[in-house]
Amino acid sequence: MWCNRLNDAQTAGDAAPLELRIAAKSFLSADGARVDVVRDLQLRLEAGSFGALIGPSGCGKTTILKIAAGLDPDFRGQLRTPGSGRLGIVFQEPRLLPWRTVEDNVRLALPADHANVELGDLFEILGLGSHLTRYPAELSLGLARRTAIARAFAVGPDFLLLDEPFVSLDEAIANRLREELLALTARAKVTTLLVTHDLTEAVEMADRLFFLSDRPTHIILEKALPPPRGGRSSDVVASISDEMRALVAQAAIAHAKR
Amino acid sequence: MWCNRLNDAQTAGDAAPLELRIAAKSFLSADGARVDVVRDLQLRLEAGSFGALIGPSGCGKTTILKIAAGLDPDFRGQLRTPGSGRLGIVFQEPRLLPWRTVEDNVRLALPADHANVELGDLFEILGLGSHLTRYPAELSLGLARRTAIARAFAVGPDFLLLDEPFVSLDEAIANRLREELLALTARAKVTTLLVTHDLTEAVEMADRLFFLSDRPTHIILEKALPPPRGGRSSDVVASISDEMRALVAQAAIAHAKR
Amino acid sequence: MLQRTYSLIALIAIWAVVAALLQSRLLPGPLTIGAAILTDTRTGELPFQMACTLGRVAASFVIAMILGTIAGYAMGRSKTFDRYADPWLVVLLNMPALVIILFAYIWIGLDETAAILAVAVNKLPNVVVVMREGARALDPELDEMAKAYQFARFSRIRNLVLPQLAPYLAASSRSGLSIVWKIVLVVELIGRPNGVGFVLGSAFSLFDMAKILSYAICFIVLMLVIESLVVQPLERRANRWRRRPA
Amino acid sequence: MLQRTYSLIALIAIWAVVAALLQSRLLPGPLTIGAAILTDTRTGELPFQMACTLGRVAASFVIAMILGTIAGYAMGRSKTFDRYADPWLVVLLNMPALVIILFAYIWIGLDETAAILAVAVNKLPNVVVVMREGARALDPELDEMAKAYQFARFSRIRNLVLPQLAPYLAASSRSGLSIVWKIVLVVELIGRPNGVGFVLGSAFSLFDMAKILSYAICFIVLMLVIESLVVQPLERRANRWRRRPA
Amino acid sequence: EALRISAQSTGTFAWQLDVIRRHGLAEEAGLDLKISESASPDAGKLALNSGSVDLAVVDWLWVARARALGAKWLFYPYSSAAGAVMVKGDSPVREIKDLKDRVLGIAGGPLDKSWLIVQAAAIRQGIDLKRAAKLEYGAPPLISQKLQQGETEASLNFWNFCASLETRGYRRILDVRDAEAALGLHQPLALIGYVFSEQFAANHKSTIDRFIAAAQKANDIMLRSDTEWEALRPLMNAEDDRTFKAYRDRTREGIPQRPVAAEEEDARTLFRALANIGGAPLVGPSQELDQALYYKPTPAAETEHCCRELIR
Ligand SMILES: Nc1ncnc2c1ncn2[C@@H]1O[C@H](COP(=O)(O)OP(=O)(O)OP(=O)(O)O)[C@@H](O)[C@H]1O
Ligand SMILES: Nc1ncnc2c1ncn2[C@@H]1O[C@H](COP(=O)(O)OP(=O)(O)OP(=O)(O)O)[C@@H](O)[C@H]1O
Ligand SMILES: [Mg+2]
Ligand SMILES: [Mg+2]
Repeated sequence: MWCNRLNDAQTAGDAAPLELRIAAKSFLSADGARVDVVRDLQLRLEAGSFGALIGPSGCGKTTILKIAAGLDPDFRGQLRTPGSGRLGIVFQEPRLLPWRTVEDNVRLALPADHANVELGDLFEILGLGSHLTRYPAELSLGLARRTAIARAFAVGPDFLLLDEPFVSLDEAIANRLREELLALTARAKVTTLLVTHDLTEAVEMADRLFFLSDRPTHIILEKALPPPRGGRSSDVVASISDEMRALVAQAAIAHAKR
Repeated sequence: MWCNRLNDAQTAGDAAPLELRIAAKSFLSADGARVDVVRDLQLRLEAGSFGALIGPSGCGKTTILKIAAGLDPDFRGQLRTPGSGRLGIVFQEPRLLPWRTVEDNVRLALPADHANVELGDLFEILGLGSHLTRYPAELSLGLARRTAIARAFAVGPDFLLLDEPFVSLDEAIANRLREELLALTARAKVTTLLVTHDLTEAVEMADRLFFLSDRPTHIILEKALPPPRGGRSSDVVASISDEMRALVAQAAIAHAKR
Repeated sequence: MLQRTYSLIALIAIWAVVAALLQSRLLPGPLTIGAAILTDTRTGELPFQMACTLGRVAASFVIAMILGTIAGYAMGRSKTFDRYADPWLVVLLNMPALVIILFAYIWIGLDETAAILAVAVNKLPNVVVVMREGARALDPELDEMAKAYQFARFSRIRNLVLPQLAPYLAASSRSGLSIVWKIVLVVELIGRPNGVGFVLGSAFSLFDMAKILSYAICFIVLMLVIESLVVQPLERRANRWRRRPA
Repeated sequence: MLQRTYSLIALIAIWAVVAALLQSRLLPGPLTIGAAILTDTRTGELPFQMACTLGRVAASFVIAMILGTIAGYAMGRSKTFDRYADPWLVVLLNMPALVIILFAYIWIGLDETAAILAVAVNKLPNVVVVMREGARALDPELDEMAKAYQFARFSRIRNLVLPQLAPYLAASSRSGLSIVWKIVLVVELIGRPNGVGFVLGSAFSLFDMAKILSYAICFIVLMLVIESLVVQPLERRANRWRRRPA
Repeated sequence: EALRISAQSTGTFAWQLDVIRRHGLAEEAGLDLKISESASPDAGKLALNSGSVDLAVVDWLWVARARALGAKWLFYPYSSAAGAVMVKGDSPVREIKDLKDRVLGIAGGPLDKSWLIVQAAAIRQGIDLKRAAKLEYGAPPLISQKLQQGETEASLNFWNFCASLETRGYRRILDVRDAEAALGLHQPLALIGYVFSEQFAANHKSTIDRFIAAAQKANDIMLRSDTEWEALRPLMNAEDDRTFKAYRDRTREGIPQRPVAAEEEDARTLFRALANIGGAPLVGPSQELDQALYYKPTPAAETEHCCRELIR
C-alpha cells in the first residue's frame, strides 16, 4: 500500500525548514534583454507546514518554485531545502513522458527502493484506474494532470511543490484531490508549497499565505492562518479570503507607490 | 484598430446556427482497445448565442470541441458550423509556435486580408504589451494562455470555441478577459461555445448551458438562461448556480440508473 | 505488407520491360540475374562472399553507431565540448574516404582490423552529426522533470533520452547501414581478398554487369527482408505512443 | 570562435608532431602540405580542379536536397505513399555507388550530366530517409492549430513544417554535403577529365600522399570556413527560440 | 621458407602463380608461398607499404618515383605486355596523326605510363596529342565500353582490353611496344615487375632468388605448353576462344627474355623520355633513373637465364 511508504518517510524526514532567499533572479531573453523576475525575496516555511504562493499571472511563481526544487541554480541567493531530499513536484503542465504509459510514468519516478510499491489505491482515488495502460497523447488534459499529481504523491515526498495542481479538473474531483492532499500532508511530515490563483483554495488548505508583487517579484504580504488547516468552515474561509483581498489591495497600492 | 474588423465580420456573418449531432465517436487506443467517448449527442446553438459545455474531467468536452471545429472528421454524425468560416479557437493548452514570437504567433493566424491590422489595443488589454518580442519558451503559462486568447480574438471570428480559456490566470486578469469576451461577442454576432469547469463562470456568461454525462458522454441537462447575459448580478448567478448543481446531481443519478 | 509486395513486383516488372527493350549485355534482365544468383549460390561463392561482407558491415556499423551516438550526444549537450570537437568533426567528415582507407591500410596493415576501422571511421562523423542535432533538440522540460525526480542515469537514458533520439537513431542507422555497406565495398575493392567488393572489383574490370547486379541485388534483398521483418515492426512498436493523425 | 581556433591549432600541432616522429613519405607534415598547396595554387592547377569539383558538388547537392526533402516529407506524411515508395527507397539506398555511376556513364554518356545525376541519385535516398523521420515526428497538435486557423499552404510550410524539420535538415545537409563531396570524388575518379577526384586518381596510383592530402585539406578548409561563417551563425539564429538549459 | 605475395585476382600474375602451384615449383625451391588476392591493382602497393606482404607485382614507374623520394624498393622484370591505341575496324583513322580533333579515350589518368609513352612517341612525329585530340579519361573498363558504344573514336587501354577488342574486329593503330621502339628502346621494356624492399632482399636473398628461378620455370612452361593454358583457362575469364588465344599470345609476348642489364639500359632511356613529358609530378625530384633500381639476382640464376636464352 502506498500510504505505508508515506509513514516510513515520516520517520526518515528531518526537521529542517524550507529557507529561500533570492536576492535577484533574472533571465536573458533571446533578443539579449535582461528580464528581472525576482528581487529580494525571503521565504521561510517550517518543516511539515503548508505554504501557499499567490500572485499575479507572470510574476515569477513558477520561477520561485523551480529554484526551490533545486532545478535552477542560476540565481543570486541561498536555498535550504527540507526533508531527506525526496521531492514531489507537480509542474504547471503535466510533463509526462509521451512514450510511457500512465502507470510507467508514475513508476519511473519512484525511488529505487520503492520501485514495486502497490499503487492501486492511489490510482483509484485519482480516477486513473481504467487508464493505466494509456499513453499521454490519449489522455484528456485533466487525466494527464491527475497522472502528474499521482506521480508526485507516489514518491512519498517529504517536500512537495505544487504549481496550480487542481486547475482543469471538475469541482468534484478537485475537491477529492484536495482532501487527499490534506490527508497526505497530515499523515506524513510533508513540507508543502502550493502555487494557486484561487484564494479560497489557499485559505482552505494552507498554514501560511505568501502574496507576491508584480515582476520583479517579492513578498508584499505574509499571513499565518490559525490552525486547524483543512478543517475550516466555508464561512471562515470566505471571511478570511475577503479580509485578505482587502489587505493585498492595500499592499499592492503601497508597493506601486514605492 | 482590431475592433473595426470585428464589426466588418458582423455584416459578413450569416445567420446559420451551430448544429452538431454525434451518433458515436470513439478512439482506437494504442493497445487496440476502442474507447467510446461520445454517444447520441445533439447540440444546437443559435447564431450569435453563447453556449457553455460543462462536464466531468475526461468526459469528452475537448473531443466535442474539436469535432465542432471541423478538426476531426472521424465520427458518425453531422456537423453544421455557423458563420462564414472564420473560426477562433483557444485550445486547452496554448499551442503556440515555439519558434515565433508572441506577436508573430498572433499575426500568423490572421486571414490574409487582415494581415496588417493594428493589434496594439488587444495586446494591451491582455497585458502582453511588453512581451511581444518574446518566444513562447520565455513566457509563463499564464502569458502563453493569454497569447492564445489574443490569437483567437484577433482573427475577428464569427465562430468561437474556447476550451477552459481562463484557467491559470489570476482573478483580476481573468475577470478582465471575461469582460473582453462579453464585449467582443456583443459587438459582433459571434457564435460561441465555451468549455469550463467553473459553473459560476458559465452562468455569468452563457445563454445556454449544456451539462454532459460521464464517458461515453451525451447531454444530460440543457438549460437556457434568461437574458441579459453578462449583466447578471452575483446574487442571481449564485442562486442559478446552486439550482443547477441540484438539477445536475439529480440528472446524474438518473443517468447512472439507466 | 501487401502494398510493399505490389510495389516490388512493379519495380521488377519495369526492370524486365526495360531490359527486354534494350536487349543489351549492359542491362541484364531479372531472369538473367536470377540465374546468375542461383549458379553462384550453388557453387557456394555467393554465400561465402556475402558472409565476409556482412561480417565487416556489422562490425563497422556497430562500432560507428555506438561511438558516434555517444560523441554526438555529448556534443549536442555540452556547448563547450562542441566548440572544441567541432573542427575535428568537420575535418573527419570531409576527409575523402580514400584517404582514410589508405591511411588505415598503410599504418595498420592490409588486414581485417584496418578494413573495419577504416569503414567505422568513415561512417562515424555522419552519425555524430545526426545525433548531435538530436541531442540539441532534446526537451529541456522533460529534463527538469527527470532531475526533480532524480532519475537514475540509466533510467534517464532509457526512458528520457533514447525515446527522444529514436527518430534520429532510426534515420542515422538506416542511412548509415547503407553507407557502411557502400564503404565496405570500396575497402574490399582496394585491399581485401574476399567479400562482395572484391567480387565487384573483378567484375567491373571485366564489365560483367550480371555479376555486379546479382551481388548488389542479393544485398538489397537482404536489406528488404530485414527492413520488413525487423526494422519496421520494431519501429511500429517504438512509435505506438504517437497520436494517430485524425 | 576562439575555442574553435585553439582546437584547430591543437589538431595541426598533433599532426606535425606525429609526422615529425614517423618521418615517413606516407605522412607528410603540415609544412610539406602547405608548400604543396602553395605551389599548386600558383600554377592555377589547384583552383581550377577545385572549382570543377565544387561546381559538381553544389549542383548535385541542391538537386538531392530539394528532391529528397520533398519525397521524404511526402513519405513521412502519407502512410500509403510510404508503403508503396519504401521498397524503391530501400533498393536505391543500398544500390552500390559504383553501379549507379556505371549506369549513368553508360546510358547517359561520359559527360557532366551523367556525373551530376549519378551523385545526386546516390545521395537522394539518404536525404529521403532522414527527412521522412523528421516528417513523422511533426507535432500533430500544431498541425491542428494551423488547420483551425486556415494557414495558407506556404505559411504552413514556412512557419510550421520547416522549423520542425530544421534539425533534420541541418543533419542531412551537413552530413549530406560531405557525402556528396566523397561521391563526386569517386565519379571524377572513374570518368571525368578534371576535378579533385581526377587528381586524386593519379596521385593515388603514384602514392603521392602530399598531393592527396593537399587537395583534401583545401576542401576541408573551405568547409571549415563555410561552417564558421555561414552555417553556424545561421543555425544560432534558427535556434534562438530554444530555451537555454538552466 | 615463407614468402608473402600479393596478387590481383584478375591479373596475369595470378596465372603465373597458378602454374607454380600446379607444378609444385615452390615446394621444389623450398618456398612456402602465402598468396593474398585482391581486386584492385593498387592493393599490391598498399600491401608492400604496410608490410603485409614481401613481394608484389607493381609498376616500374611507381618504383622509380618512390625510390626518388627515398623508399628503397627493388624491381625485377615480370612482363612487357602493353596496350595499344585502337579504333573500330571500319574507322578512317589509320595512324596517330589522324587522331587530330577526334575523341580519344584514355584508360587510367594523365600520368598513366602507356599514355605517356604514346604521347612521347607522337611528339617525335610532331603531334602533340594533348592539344590535337579531344581527350576523355576514365576507368579502363569504362573506356573500353565507350569505344564500343562509339562515344570515343579511339582509345588507349591496357593490353587485356585491347586483346579482347581485337577479337571483335577493332584495329590497333599504335602499339605501345612500337611506341617504345620509336623512343629508341632496343626491345620492349618490362613495365611491371616483382617488387620487394631492399631490406627484405638483403635479409632473404636466397628466397628472392629461388622465387625468381621458380617464376622463370613457370614462364618456360607457359611459353612452351599449350595444354598448360587449357588448365589456366578457368582463371582467365575469356568470353570465347579467340579472346582466350589473344590473351595467351599477348602474355607470352610479354615474358621478358633478356638479361637485367639490357633491361636497365632501355629503362634509363625511357625514364629520360618520360621525365621530359611528365615532369616532376610523374618521376619525382630526380631526372635520372636510380642505378640501384633493378634487382640483380646471384649469378647462378642469371646464368641459367642466359643459357636458356642461348638454347632458344
Ligand atoms: N527563460 C526565460 N527567458 C526570459 N524570460 C523568462 C524566462 N522564463 C520566464 N520568464 C519570464 O519571467 C516571468 C515569470 O515567469 P514565471 O513562469 O515564473 O511566472 P508565473 O508567476 O509562474 O506566471 P503564471 O501565473 O502565468 O504561471 C515571466 O514574465 C516570464 O515571461
Ligand atoms: N487519441 C485518443 N486515443 C484514445 N483515447 C483518447 C484519445 N483522445 C482522447 N481520448 C479519451 O477520450 C476521453 C475524452 O477526452 P477529452 O479530451 O475530450 O476529455 P475532456 O472532457 O476534454 O477532459 P478534460 O476536462 O480533462 O479536458 C478521455 O477519456 C481520453 O482518455
Ligand atoms: Mg507559472
Ligand atoms: Mg479537455
